[in-house]
Amino acid sequence: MVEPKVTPELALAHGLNADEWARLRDILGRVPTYPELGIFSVMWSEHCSYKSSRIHLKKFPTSGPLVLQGPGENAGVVDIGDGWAVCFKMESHNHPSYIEPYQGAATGVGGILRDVFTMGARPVANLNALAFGQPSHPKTPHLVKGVVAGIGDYGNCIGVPTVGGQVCFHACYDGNILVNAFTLGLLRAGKIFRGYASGAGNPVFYVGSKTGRDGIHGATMASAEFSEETEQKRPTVQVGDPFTEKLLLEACLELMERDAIVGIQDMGAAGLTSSSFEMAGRAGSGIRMELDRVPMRETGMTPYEVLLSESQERMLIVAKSGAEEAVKKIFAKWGLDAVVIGEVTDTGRAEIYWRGDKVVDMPVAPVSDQAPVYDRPQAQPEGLEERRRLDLQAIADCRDPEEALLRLMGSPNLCSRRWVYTQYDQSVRTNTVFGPGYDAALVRIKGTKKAVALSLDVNPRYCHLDPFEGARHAVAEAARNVACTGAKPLAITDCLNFGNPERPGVMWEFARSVEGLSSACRELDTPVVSGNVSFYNETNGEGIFPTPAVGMVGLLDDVEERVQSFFENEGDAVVLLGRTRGHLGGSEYLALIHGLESGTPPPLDIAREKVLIGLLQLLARKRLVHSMHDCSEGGLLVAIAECCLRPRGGDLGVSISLQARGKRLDGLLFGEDASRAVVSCAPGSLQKIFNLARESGLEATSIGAVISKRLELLVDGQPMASLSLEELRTRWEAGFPAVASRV
Amino acid sequence: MKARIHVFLKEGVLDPQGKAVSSALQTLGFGEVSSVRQGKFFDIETAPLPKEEREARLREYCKKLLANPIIENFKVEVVEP
Amino acid sequence: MKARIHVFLKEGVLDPQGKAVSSALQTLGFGEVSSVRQGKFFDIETAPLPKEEREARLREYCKKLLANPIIENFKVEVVEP
Amino acid sequence: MRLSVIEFPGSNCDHDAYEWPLRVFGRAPQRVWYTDRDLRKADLVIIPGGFSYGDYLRCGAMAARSPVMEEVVAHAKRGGYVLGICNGFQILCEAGLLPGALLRNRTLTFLCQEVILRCETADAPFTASLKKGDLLRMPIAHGDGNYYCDEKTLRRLLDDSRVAFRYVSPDGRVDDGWNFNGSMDAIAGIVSGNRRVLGMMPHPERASEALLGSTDGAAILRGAASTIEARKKVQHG
Ligand SMILES: Nc1ncnc2c1ncn2[C@@H]1O[C@H](COP(=O)(O)OP(=O)(O)O)[C@@H](O)[C@H]1O
Ligand SMILES: [Mg+2]
Repeated sequence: MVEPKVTPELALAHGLNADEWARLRDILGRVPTYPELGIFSVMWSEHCSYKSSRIHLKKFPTSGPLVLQGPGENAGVVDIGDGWAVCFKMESHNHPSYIEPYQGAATGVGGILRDVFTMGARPVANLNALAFGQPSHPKTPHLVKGVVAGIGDYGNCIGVPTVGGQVCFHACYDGNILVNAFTLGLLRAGKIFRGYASGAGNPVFYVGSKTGRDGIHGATMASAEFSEETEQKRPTVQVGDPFTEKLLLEACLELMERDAIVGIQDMGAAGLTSSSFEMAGRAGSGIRMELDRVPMRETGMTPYEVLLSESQERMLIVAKSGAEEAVKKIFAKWGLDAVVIGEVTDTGRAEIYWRGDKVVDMPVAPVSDQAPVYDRPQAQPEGLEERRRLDLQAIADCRDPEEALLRLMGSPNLCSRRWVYTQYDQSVRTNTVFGPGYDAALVRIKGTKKAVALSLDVNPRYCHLDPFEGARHAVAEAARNVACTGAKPLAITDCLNFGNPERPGVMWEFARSVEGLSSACRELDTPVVSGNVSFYNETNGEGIFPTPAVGMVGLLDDVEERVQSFFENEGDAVVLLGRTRGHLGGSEYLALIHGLESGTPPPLDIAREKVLIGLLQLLARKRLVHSMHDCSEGGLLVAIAECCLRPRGGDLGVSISLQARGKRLDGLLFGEDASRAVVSCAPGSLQKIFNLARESGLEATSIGAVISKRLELLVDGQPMASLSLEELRTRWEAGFPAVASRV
Repeated sequence: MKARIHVFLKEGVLDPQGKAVSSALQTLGFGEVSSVRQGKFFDIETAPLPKEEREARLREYCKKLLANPIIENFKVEVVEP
Repeated sequence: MKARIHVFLKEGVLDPQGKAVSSALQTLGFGEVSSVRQGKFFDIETAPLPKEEREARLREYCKKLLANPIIENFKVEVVEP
Repeated sequence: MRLSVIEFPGSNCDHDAYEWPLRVFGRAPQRVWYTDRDLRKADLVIIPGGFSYGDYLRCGAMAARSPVMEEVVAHAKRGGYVLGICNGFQILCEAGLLPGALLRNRTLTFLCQEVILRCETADAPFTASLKKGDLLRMPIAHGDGNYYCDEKTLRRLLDDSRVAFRYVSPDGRVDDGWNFNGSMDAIAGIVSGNRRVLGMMPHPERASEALLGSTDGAAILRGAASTIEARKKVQHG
């Protein structure tokens, strides 16, 4: 194929603006070749260069005594003691999943797994945060089914359990669903592998699947020059091959046991280009590659295509010279290609050849260092003040708490996620102590007494009403969920899903969210060790709610101190920790029952949150409680109902008695005041718990007892609800299938 | 009407199954095999339809359900009216 | 040689996928659909083979790997020598 | 007793199967790679779960035709003991060591959840430590566990009481609502004619530790061990 002539117009079609075009010509001192243009366009794309977000992300607290690797590498690494460390990251695959839900979600999981095992970690747990449009939207069921099946089939095949996550539904995602995949891996604290291409003369290996025309940059393909060839050469949707990924995983981990690797990185977005440039960039070295040595799946591929292909299940390895045979031998055992396609140089340049001709000759550093950085204009979105106003006088108080509870429990955002997670292998590798359904997942670390706790959280409505507070809530809820198992929150990863950053309103929301995450993480001592930004989640001017998903990782030193989320014994006392003010702004109750998404999110006092989190850990350590469950979306009564519905059957009832003290009933029962948890304990432990709470300065109220068959509620002595557990469970279980199986 | 519909991956789209099958055949001693692509087919029986509508209807089935236009093509054929 | 092999479930072996497809088509408004059976097909390319051996070899592929005789039958055809 | 765990490309419960005997009675199995033809004098061969060859084509089809399986078949024909779990069960059926086939779950989705098994015969090495009617809790995790065989085969399985486990309700009844994958006659596991080969879809190796919620799976390994040890004593006088 004749390559198109490189012109400013073609650069524009590649998404490079006039300044960027000028800048790259300065760097080269000439007009780029077509492959060079491709390289600049992907390396300077929002996705690879973080040009709109970089100056904001600098605000994150990223260090701490336990942080072994912060942002900047393929994933973050945190020390958990006993010589072990955990490596984790979350990444979005939103756009591909909207176009092809099954393959989009599957390849999203594949990508995050590679980010983690490329660091030398054995992936041991997957989670995912999903956001779909309204259940009634014609596309929603198809997208839900495809995404869940895609996530499941990929993780199940690889043999990594999926142990938790989050699903929410909202109209703002009708045209832009969110698929955020999280992976946690386990590695020896002293054996972290990084993406460094150092040591002139060291061989550069291409390993894994062959390269096809998968997912090559849409914009470039649109450019006129392709004409008749375009049809058959159109970029093809990436198809995941989890079997090959499993072989790649085992081969890489086996090779890492030897002393053969200098640096290693997966070929993710922008494939061979980003992996080679980033690896050389980090090491401050150069790289020489012969593209025609790359194993190819299709005929007639061009250097441009080979450089930009996003074919899955591929890695780039810089080996120690002399180790070539070891590398080839191991990959041969696993039936995978392992080909030397070049070597590290000390020129600081990328020199790339195709059939003997030099098709790329450019300095490496500037492509990353001098990548454009934008401080995009920000402005408070119009309508914000408006929607933050909430006049409760105009809203009648709840008259039928029973019906309201049943509606909430059966609603798409609060109903059981069982339909989702039964499609995920939750127990392979025999480490899953708490799987999906618990406040946080708990994964034990074999050979130690330890376990790690994991939770993904964000409440998009809170973020819509107040991006700063909403982001803080996301961190707080994730930390609270983790602490409810008894674990200590250690660090987070994030996935920042936003609209078009070129709109000041979106940029304002983004900046506020980053500040919110930063402040909460600082106050809770949970640094940000990795993350991902996804902009342009927008269709015809309609952006999504700001959705900064938070993945919190915590540590439980002794797994025998774990606490689960559900009532355990009839006769146990039920205690509410924290203060109930009855805050209704931004609540699930207002949205579902009154169709109102207004007001401000509940006030969040992180100092109090920190006290609660500490108390929860203390109660676990002293073995004073039988269950702990955090109180969040849906409020107190929903949290209590959730405690009754035990994942392994044998549901238990509860009899609750509350004092309204003049509060509205809906606020009391369904308000979402922050920093609260519902715990159950033997009556004999009550006094100890009250004492500990008082010492830490937190309210603890005895609100009832665990009984056998029903949920009974008294408010100021008046019966307000009496529900059979069967009815409660039926409504709660029916919610999700009703959404997913609609045709 | 009796009809058969073939649904297969577009050219260039990775076919992990086909790949695995072809290497399995080779290791089983069939060295002559050079490539395998795997597809699905559906044998469908329906109430009689007017001649001119038949193929159009079958294509409808594919567009609405049987084929994923992003990665798959399809071919419909009426086997017996 | 280019060949196509169809592998399909035997009569009487229940076909969950086919059943699901046919009820899905009906709920999509294609009431005329009475039954669907789903099968697999393989498009295989090989080095040239002597005429008399071709079909036998394809049947070998099926017996050795492509079909499970307990639940499946197969049909082989040479598309182009 | 000597144990070997077979590893295929794509096996992913091999690790769990390997640790299982270690956890249950501190005995480490041998690992046998699929191209190997040496079972290391195993008395009991465990074929673990997972996605051998990605479950492409048919679950277990390609693994069943790999070199090591010829040895496993020979081992079984010699009266050796074999346990196939999940994908291992599918492989044993594809290899012809057990009758029938495992079709797509009737839900057409992967299913991972705890199930309740009822022991249908105590007259087999793997169920020797159980009583007929005993209930066991352990997880399933498969997309193709829907057991199928023709009428004749089913009758033979029933007549020779070769059904080892059925999916039942918590109170021990065969009940369609608890037969999640839709298996014929709620069959979860069967044994060979000589009763020394067991294939089952549920995962006993994931249910042998209180921390993980159930220890019921250990009984299956213990049963096999005691039978095998007893038999060896007899042989070596
Ligand atoms: N996409 C998913 N994959 C796996 N588990 C999920 C998913 N979504 C939700 N869950 C599980 O369902 C339970 C309820 O989720 P959520 O309401 O977000 O809990 P919480 O409010 O305590 O954070 C949690 O245990 C969570 O791990
Ligand atoms: Mg949540």
